[in-house]
Order: sequence, then structure tokens, then C-alpha cells
Amino acid sequence: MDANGFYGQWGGAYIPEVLYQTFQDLKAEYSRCRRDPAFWEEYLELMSTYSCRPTPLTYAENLTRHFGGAQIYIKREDLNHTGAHKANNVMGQGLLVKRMGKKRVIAETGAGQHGMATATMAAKFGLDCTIYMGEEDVLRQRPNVFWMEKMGATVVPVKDGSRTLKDAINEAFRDWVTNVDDTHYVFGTACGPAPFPEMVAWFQSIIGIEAAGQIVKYHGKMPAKVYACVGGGSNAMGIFKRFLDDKEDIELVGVEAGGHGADSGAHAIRLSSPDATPGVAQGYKTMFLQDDDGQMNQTHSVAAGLDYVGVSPILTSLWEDKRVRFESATDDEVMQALDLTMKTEGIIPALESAHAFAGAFREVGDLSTDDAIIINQSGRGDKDIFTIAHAFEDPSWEKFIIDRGKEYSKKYSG
Amino acid sequence: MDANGFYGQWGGAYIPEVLYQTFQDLKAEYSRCRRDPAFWEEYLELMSTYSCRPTPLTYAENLTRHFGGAQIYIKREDLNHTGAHKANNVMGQGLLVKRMGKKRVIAETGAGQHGMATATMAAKFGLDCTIYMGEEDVLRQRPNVFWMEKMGATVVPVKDGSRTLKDAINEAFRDWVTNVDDTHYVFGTACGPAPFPEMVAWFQSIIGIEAAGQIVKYHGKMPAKVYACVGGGSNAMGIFKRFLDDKEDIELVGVEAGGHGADSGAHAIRLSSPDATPGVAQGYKTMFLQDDDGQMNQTHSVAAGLDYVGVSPILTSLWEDKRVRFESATDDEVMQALDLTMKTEGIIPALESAHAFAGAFREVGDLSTDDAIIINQSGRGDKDIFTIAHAFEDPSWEKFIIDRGKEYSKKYSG
Amino acid sequence: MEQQLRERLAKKDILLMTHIVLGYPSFDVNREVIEQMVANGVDCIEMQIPFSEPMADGPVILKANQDALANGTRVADCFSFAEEIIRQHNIPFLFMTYYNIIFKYGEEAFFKRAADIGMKGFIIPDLPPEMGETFLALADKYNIAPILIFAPTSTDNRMQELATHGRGFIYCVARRGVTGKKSEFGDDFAEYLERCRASTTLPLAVGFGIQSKEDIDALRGKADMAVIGSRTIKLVESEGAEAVGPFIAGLR
Amino acid sequence: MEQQLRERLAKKDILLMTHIVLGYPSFDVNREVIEQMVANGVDCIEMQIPFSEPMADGPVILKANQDALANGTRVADCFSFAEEIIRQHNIPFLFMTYYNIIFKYGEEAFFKRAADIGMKGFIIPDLPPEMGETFLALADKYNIAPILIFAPTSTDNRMQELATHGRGFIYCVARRGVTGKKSEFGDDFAEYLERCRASTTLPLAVGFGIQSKEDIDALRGKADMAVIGSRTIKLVESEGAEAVGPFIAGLR
Ligand SMILES: Cc1ncc(COP(=O)(O)O)c(C=O)c1O
Ligand SMILES: Cc1ncc(COP(=O)(O)O)c(C=O)c1O
Repeated sequence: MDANGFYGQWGGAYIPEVLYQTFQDLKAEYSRCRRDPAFWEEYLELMSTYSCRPTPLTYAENLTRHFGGAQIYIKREDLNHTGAHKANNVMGQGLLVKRMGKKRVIAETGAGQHGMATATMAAKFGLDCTIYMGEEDVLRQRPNVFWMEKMGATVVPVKDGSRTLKDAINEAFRDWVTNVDDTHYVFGTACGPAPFPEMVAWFQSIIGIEAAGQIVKYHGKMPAKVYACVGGGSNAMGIFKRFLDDKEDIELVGVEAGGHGADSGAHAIRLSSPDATPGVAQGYKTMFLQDDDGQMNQTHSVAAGLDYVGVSPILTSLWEDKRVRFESATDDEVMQALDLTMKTEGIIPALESAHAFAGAFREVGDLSTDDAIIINQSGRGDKDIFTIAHAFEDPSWEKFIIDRGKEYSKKYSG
Repeated sequence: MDANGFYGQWGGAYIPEVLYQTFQDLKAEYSRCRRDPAFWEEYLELMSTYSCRPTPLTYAENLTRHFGGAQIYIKREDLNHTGAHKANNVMGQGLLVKRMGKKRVIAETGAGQHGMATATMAAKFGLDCTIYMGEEDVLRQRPNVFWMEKMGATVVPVKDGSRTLKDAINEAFRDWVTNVDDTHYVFGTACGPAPFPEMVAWFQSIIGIEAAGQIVKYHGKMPAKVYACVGGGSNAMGIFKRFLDDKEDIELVGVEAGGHGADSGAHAIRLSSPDATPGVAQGYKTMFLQDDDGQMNQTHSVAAGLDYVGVSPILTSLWEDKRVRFESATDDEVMQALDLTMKTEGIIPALESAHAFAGAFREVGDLSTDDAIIINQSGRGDKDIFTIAHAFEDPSWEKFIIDRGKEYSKKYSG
Repeated sequence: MEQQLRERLAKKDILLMTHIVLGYPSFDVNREVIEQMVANGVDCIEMQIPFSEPMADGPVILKANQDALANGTRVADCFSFAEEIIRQHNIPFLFMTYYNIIFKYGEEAFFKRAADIGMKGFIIPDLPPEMGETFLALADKYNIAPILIFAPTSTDNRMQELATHGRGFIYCVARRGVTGKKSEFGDDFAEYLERCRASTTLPLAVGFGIQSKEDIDALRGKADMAVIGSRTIKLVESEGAEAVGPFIAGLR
Repeated sequence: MEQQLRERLAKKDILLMTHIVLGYPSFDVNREVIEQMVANGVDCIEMQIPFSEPMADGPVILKANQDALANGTRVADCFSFAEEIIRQHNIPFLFMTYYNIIFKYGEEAFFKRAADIGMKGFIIPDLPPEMGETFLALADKYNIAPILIFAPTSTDNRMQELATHGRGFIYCVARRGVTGKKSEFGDDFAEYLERCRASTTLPLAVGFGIQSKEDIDALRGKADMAVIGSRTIKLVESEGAEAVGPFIAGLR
């Protein structure tokens, strides 16, 4: 990152003047934290006592046998408190907020995962908390909303635009410019204005640091390839960062949301399809899915957390430099990968994470059995019951919901 | 345990003759495992790579401040793979099954938690799997059923008796006597015929072994008291065992399901109310909630996993010896404890575990601030969304379910 | 009890034991069914005291247990009814039940009352002899036969050990599983029965899934007594108590 | 641009800048509204090219952006319309938009076209000067004023730095927050405006939440130009374009 927050031509901080000073303060505090080894120690201590870091690296013996290629290892971010890698970022920013003395946090959320994590952190640190969530997502992810509220957060449904993640981000910025003095915006992924991409990637880098030690311990050497799904890019940067720094030639693969297919227009492929073009929005410059005028497009993915128009400027720069390869997986491929992983390993990846599995499954059979790959399981899928049971069109589930609905209807009508 | 599986007068193995030889084999294999340090090593390795052991011991700073008494620490079994302590037992029995060369496992489940864990283990170890679940519980816990099926298990709704946990146990025994040669019955708690209580408690003892090391590290000395909820008794025995062995005077408190109150008849209090009497059922002797003829009673708890007529014979013996104190918490107290824990710590205990919290909250304020207590959080509550949102009568949740139900109804009618 | 059976065995090549669940569908129907059974030459009847957790029973008997309890059947009623029946009929009667019924009643009190009314034996499927030290001692004291069970999974050693504790006869379950489902009487079964025979001098009863004259014919010469369980319960359910007599008569 | 404003300031104690969202509710209404504004003495108009992510705008302008886009408003249409308007009206016009609209069009192409049609300045709320090196150079080259923004959170140093890059005037946002909500013009505000004045020689425009003659009176003598934004959009929504003239007339 250069002084203005750019990675090559990507990134920056395209922010309203009201926020300028806050960003100066944030950058200053962040750089103090990076220079202070005690801060990282405190972070590790928090993550090992409140969440369960280090998270395991699981050898997927049955999947390995199934594909007959490289040894498959799964990095288990699903075992974090709140069920996803999002906790790493949020708890780190929580420590920062404490140092800055702010009393309130806000966050955007798509799938609800980052909102859950932020509400959790706010409860733990005694902060006021408001979560912005696209109205569409509030409807899709009601269980997460319920838990956020139970943890004391206010969840605001955002009714503007496409009523999804990007609109929640805009709305969070609107809150921030209004309440900038006492409020910190806990950005949820490695996007947004600098220093967020760098800072989020830093907190998430704990994933790759652990994984590198673990794979050498279990497999005896570094992996041939590392796979991660790419929404905003935080879990991908989290696991990639340590391997990027490595001299060995480790291939890093980001898997984007192929939705109904790369040619369908209904996807969220920013880097591995020609549909995206350079742009500046939501405070940073990256490849966006936008029309010729620069208006953002609708995107689609079965995984709410990947359904985003932009992508981390750090990843865009690595893509341009060909240091990270990008692929996509369609909704259908993802459901198949999920099914196989549940049945063979007893592990339920989040729909987001299942993209990384699908991307890896396509290639792993071609690799040597001497090699290993790591798949980053960014989260657990049981949070997605409403989406997954729906996508599988499970008749018992549908009947269960119908019956419950009738029961509640009676209450309101009688 | 004596040679016949008794703890004082409690326990034993009241089993049909068809199972006699299988129990001999099981006892022999189990005792080989106990004598073989490599087995425990293998178990630890599995739990640290597939689940996330050691699970953290979390200092609950805000709850401690709230009550102003002893320092509150929470043992985080909720962070296990599949979300509860049940994984400890199931993965241990899985290793045993592998050694015995059996190809199929069966299990009973109430809340669905043990069924989930067993289905998971079966997927991982490549075993056929059938789960017996009371029809009532199938209806209450549909999400768990969905996941079990997705992991390749067959879930059989049990339509006999009270159609809950005890009936599922009977039905699992019926399966076992039929398919005894190739099938192992993965008993889910520290009950049932010997050697199950002993064996399950052994696998679960990992909780207390870790917790003892952790509390000394963080707090500098052993805790004054340790709290656990008591359904069958496996999580309680799991955390108590290490402290029982200790010479120091650590008070161990088991919290049972008070349901609508000790006087209501609608509860599952076996040891801390006069309602239960000695009996023999489901293969073992303990205190049962039964009528004068020895017919088992209906029980009630907001927590499906505590809603059971019997209790571990090991605990009954410890109760008789006054080595463990038993208390109960009502449904209402439990919902309050849950609410407080979510809001102050950002942690969602399972409804079962919330009983331990409620029990501890009642007393912790009276203790010295120099002392510490440990509460065993046996599982995470987000699995209970249907029960918890229901119990809180959350209107947005109800509306969400009504709308979803209507959507699915349309599909079937149109 | 063994003596009574041996006397009957002198006259018949195979004896018949039948089974009823007390209070199901009612004591009145029980009474009628027993009359028909005895009138048609049944040699011995096991009367099951219903229990809420009949772990070793299959769907038919399980449901009968539950319905009997739902009808309000109490252990005291079972004793009164048994007392009346034993007075009226001159064949040996047994109680079949689960151990909790006895345990909860008070083990000695239960034995005493049973002996008082002339009960000849107890079949308790969830009480292996290891768990039944006091039970076996009381059986001796009150001269009530503890009927022990052999299973196809029992080793020779185990059978011999069981035989030392058993009285009256040995109940050989025909196969793995619970009551009710049909059993196959093939080579494995024959070998199993030979092992049973070699392990004990007591008469051998064979039960689990015996449904027809063919099944009984297959046992002739190999076993001493055939046990009909779920089959008559289903018969009463579908055709009424009066169908039991002809059915029993047709089995020989 | 600064020159033009200074000339007007010689004749009036405070200037008025108004705001419209292009294509909302339609270009026809835009045209009518602009006519009324100019006829009633507005000194300067910012025309917002709608953007799908108007991060710094409040609900009223946000909705106007979205509706304009839903109506099919394209950047090319905005240029054509602006060209026509500028030809007809003799006051300075500005484009207000977000940086992506310019970036995507091609920065130089955008400046060139704007200069061709006589556009006087750009207000880009998400482009701080650090991010706008090429933008500022092009502004210079094409003689289009880059209107920079002061906020109450800007330090004195920051204001001075911004002032070195600004041309035409400085847009002082009256408070923290987004467009649309009412601002208070109390002591803090006066102090803030003094700081603004001390940091630059450029004229000061004050915007965000100015709704009435009272608000404007409060600015007289302190600011050089008052900016009316959401207020006229709401007026057109509720009372139609013809209400704009009387409203503007009533502000002085
Ligand atoms: C489980 C999970 N994985 C991945 C993502 C995508 O985010 P990112 O690309 O920042 O890791 C999300 C976002 O919500 C998520 O919940
Ligand atoms: C989370 C949780 N805690 C506790 C229990 C109660 O079981 P036990 O008493 O064996 O720990 C259950 C049972 O399902 C459970 O799911």
C-alpha cells in the first residue's frame, strides 16, 4: 500500500471531507497498533480465549480418496465464535475502538455474518451498535437479525437501491458522516477506503499464519495451492497473505460467485470474467460490475456473502500482477460441492465457503498425491439452513415451515 | 464402577441376552483403549484437528462485573465441531467402532444434537448411520433432521410412547438387538447399561482436564465452584470428573431442568426434587421420574436435551454421597439467563447450557471476588433458533415464518 | 414347573405357550382369550404386565403395552386378574414383565404375592442373572421359576452359565431382534438349537415370530415348547377373541 | 467562476445556489424548474448527474437519484440537457456528481465535453484532493472550477490545504451528516464559518439543510452563498414545478 492507500492503481480513499480527520486518526491508531507487538499479542490472547484460535487444519481423508489427487486440507474458520472468519476482523477492530475511546460501532452486513460478529463484539466490549442490512437480506436472513437484536444491536433495514450489501454500505457511510465523533465504522471486508483493506487483511492474516505452520506440521511441506472464496476478499486475503510472502511457488486461487453462469449476467464475478470494469465507488477503486455509465449492476449468488459488486483492491492488484488466479463456481456446482463435503467429511461449509471447495474439486484430481492443497472454509453452513434447505427443495423442511407458519397465523388471526 | 457396572447401588447393565456378547466385546475393547495411552493420544489428535480442542475458557468480564461476586469463567464447548460437547463422546466412540470393525452406527437423539454429532462422525468414518428421534422432537427440531439427512444418515421418527428421547432410546435398542453383529449403538450420554456411563464420561472428561489447566493459568488457582446442566449427565460428568479427583474442596453443582417449576409436575428434576424414585429402565438403575407402578412419567423442559426421565448413575451416586450438589432452574429463569448472557458477553448458550448459567447466576454474587467459578457452556444456542425465537415470542420471527410458509404453501397448491 | 411341563411332554410331541398383554384390549377380553387358549390345549400362558418402556418388544406388543397403560391398567389389577385366572385354569401361568415393575413393587413383596396366587414363573427379558442376585435368591425362596433366555448370540459358555440359574425351562429366542417378526428356521437355527440342547437339561421353549402350524412343525423334535406371542394379539385385533380357539386348535 | 460570483456579490448581500437532480422527475420538469429558478434570481445551479451509489446524500436526493436512473437517465442525456440549458441561461452552472461517473466516462473526455458546453465547475463529494491529482490538473487545463468542500470536522491545516486546490468557491457543509436534514446555525456554526473564512480567500457557499428565509438570513454577512438542495426537490414533489419560483422569490 502506498501513502494514499493504493495497491498499484487500485484502492485509495474516496471519502467525503467530513470523514477526513477520522480517517487520519484511524490510520494513525492503526499504524501504532501495527508497530506495537503488544497489540498483536493482545489480539491473539483475545482470539484464543473468546474465539477458538488457532482454528484446526483438518485433513480431509475421504475427499482426498474421492478425487485421487493432492492431499486435501481444510482450514476451519467455521469453528470461530459466531461461525465464520468475520470474527477475526471484528474482534481486532474492537480492540482498536477501545484504544480510540469510541463508544459506538456501526456495520453493514449482507449475509448477516458480519453483522452477527459485530453485534457480538459490541456486546462483549460494551459498545452501542447499529447494523445496516439491505431489506432484501433482512428478509432472507431473519435468524441472524434475531440474534443481532438479542445481543442488543439495532438492525436497520436499508430500503434503497438494490436493498442488498452495497446499499447497506452506503447507508453505513451516511450514519458515519453524521455521527463521526463517537462512532467507528467496522468495515466487514478487505474493501472500502484505505486503511480498511489493509487493516482487515492484517487481522485476517492470522488464518494463513496458522495454516502455514499447520500444513508443514501435518504434511511436511508447504501446499501446492490454496483456495478461498472471494466476496469482498477478506477471508481470501486472510489465508493468502502469509503464502504470498513466501518465497516458494504456491499458487493462490480465488473463487468468485458464478451465480447462474458467467454468461448469464446473473453472477458476481469481478475478476474472472470480462463483465467488470475499473471504477470508483464505496470509497475505493477496483473492478466493479457496472454499466457503461458507471452505474452499479445487480449481482446474483446463492451465497449472500459473495453477492457484491466490488472486490478488494489488494486482490485486484494481485490479479493484475497474475500473482493470484481467479476462477468462479456456479450456484449448481456449489450445491454439489456442499453435498459431497457433508456426506464424505461430516463438515458443512457455508455457501460462501462452498465456492472454494467447488473450485478446488475441479482441479485437485490433476495434482500429484505428494502435494497438498488447503481450502479455506470461511464459515459454517448451518447458519444457512433457510437458504440451503430451500435450495435443495427439501419437502419435509417446506412442510415444517408451512405448519409453523399456520400455527403463528392462528395466533394473529384469533 | 464395580465389575457389574455399579456405582454404589446405581448403574448396572440390564440388557436383553441377545446383547450380552456384544457388551462383553465392547467392555473388552473399551478397557484395552483405557489401558493404551496411544488411544487417548489418537483421540486428542482427532479432536484437535477435526474439532477445535482445546476449547477456550472465556473470562466473562461483564457478567462478573454485573454480579459483583466471584470471577466467572465459561468453558466453551459450544465451539466444538457440530456445536456442543456431544462431539467429544461421539468421536471417541467412533474410534472405538473403527477398532471393533463395525460398519454401522445407530443413535438416539432428543434435541438432535447427539444425532447431528453421530451423523457427522459416521460421515467422517464412512459408516452407515441410523438415528432414532421421537416424532415430537423431529417436529420440533427439523433443522437438525435436515442436516443429519444431508450427511447421509437415515432419521427414523419414533411414534411410540411419549414420542421423545426415552422412546428413541428404546427404539435404538430394538434396532441393536436386531443388527447386533455389525452395528454399534453410540449412546449419547452418561446413562444406559455399563460400560456406557463410564465410557461416555471418560471421553467427556477432556472438558474438565482442559478447564483445570486453563483456570489455573488464568486465575492462578482452582475454582471455588463448577456448574453444569444435567440432562443425561455427560457434559456435567465431563467437566466434574477432573475436579472430583482433585484434593481441593471444589464444589460441583449440577443444574436440572425445572420446567414450569418443581411443584408443577412439568419438569425433569430427578435429583433435586422429591419427585423421582429409584428404578431400572433403559438398561440401568437410577432415579427415575415414574409413577408408583414404575411407569415412566412425562417430563417437560424448554430444553429438549434436558427433557429426560433418568440421569447418569454416576451422578446419582455422587448425589447420594453429597459430593455433587443438585439444583434446578425453571424455563423462565433460563430465558432470563440466556438474555443476559447474550447482551453482556455476546455469547449464545444452548437452552440446555443456559440452565448452568441460571444456576450459577443465583449464587455467584455471594462469593468472594478472589474466587472463580466455571460454567460449562455445553453447546451453542443458535441451533435453537426455532425454540428460542418462539419462546421470546419475537413478532418479526413469527411474521418471517408465516411468510415463508405461505410461499411454500403456494408451491404445493398451485 | 419343569415337572409340570415334563408330564405334559410325555403326552405330546410339542407343547404350546401363548402370550397375552394384561389389560389389552381389556381384562374382559383377556379372560375370554385365555379360556379359548386353555380349552384348545395350550400348555402354558405368559401374562405380560405392561410397562411403559418395553425395550425388547416389537411394534405389536409395544402398542399393546401402551394401550393397556392408557386404559389405566395397574399392577394391582394384574395381580387380581391373575389370581382369578389361576384359580380357574389348571395349567401353569407365568408373569412376563420388565424388571422395573418388580423392583418398584418391592422385589420380595412381588414374589410373595405371586407365590400366594400360584404363579409358576417369571420371564424378565431385561434381567440377566448378573443383575439378578436377589431376584434369583427370592425365586428359590418362593419356588417361582426364573425363566432364563438363550439367544443365538449366546456362546456355549454363556448358555451353560445361564442354565445354572434357570428353572422350569429355557426360553430360546429364535433370532436376533424383538418380538413379532417372522423367524427363519434354517440350518443356522438347527445348529443353534443343538447348542441350546447341549447346554442344559431343562426343556427348551422357542419363541419370537412363530405364526403358523408350519413353524411349529419345523420345531417338532427339536424344541419342547413353541411360544406364540404377537400372532394372537394381532388375531384378536383383527378377528376378535373368538378367533383364538380355532387358531390354536389348527396349530397341532 | 470566482470572478462571476464576485461580480454578483457586488450587487447582493448573499447569493443563492440551487440544486437539481438531472432526469428527476424528468428532464422536462428539470427545464421548467431551472427556468423558474433563474427568473427568480438564483445565482448558480448545481446539476447532479445521478449515480447508483450516492453515499453522501440523504433520503430525498438518494431517492431522486434512483428514480432518475430507473427512468433511464444516461450520462449522455445529462450532457445534452446541460448544453441546452447553459445556452439558454446566463448564470454559472456546475455539475455535481460522484467520481465514478467521471472516471468511467474517461476523465479527460468528461472535462473536454463539459468545457465545450460551457460548464463552470464540478462538485465531487467523494473526491478529496489526494485522490484527484489528474482531476485537478484537468480542471486547470479546461478551466473548470473544482469546488472543494470544507466540513466542521476539517482542521485549520486541512482547510488551508484544501483551499490551495479549490477554485470558484468553497462549499462549506453546515454540519456532520448527509444532505437534507435541517442544520442549526448556533455558536459552533459561527465559529466554524470564521475558521473557514480565515482559511481561504475564495467565496464561501454554505449548504446542507437550508430550507427557509430564516436560514438564509442567519447566513447573511457570514457566508457568500447559500445552497438550497433537498428543499426544492421536495417542493416539486409536493406542489409541482410552478411552486419553485414563488419559493425562491420569498427567500430574499
Ligand atoms: C462465511 C463467509 N465467507 C465468505 C464471505 C465473503 O466475504 P470475504 O470475501 O470478505 O471473505 C462471507 C461474507 O459474509 C461469509 O459470511
Ligand atoms: C447442548 C446440550 N447440553 C446438554 C445436553 C444434555 O445432555 P448431557 O446431560 O448428557 O450433557 C444436551 C443434550 O442434547 C445438549 O444438546
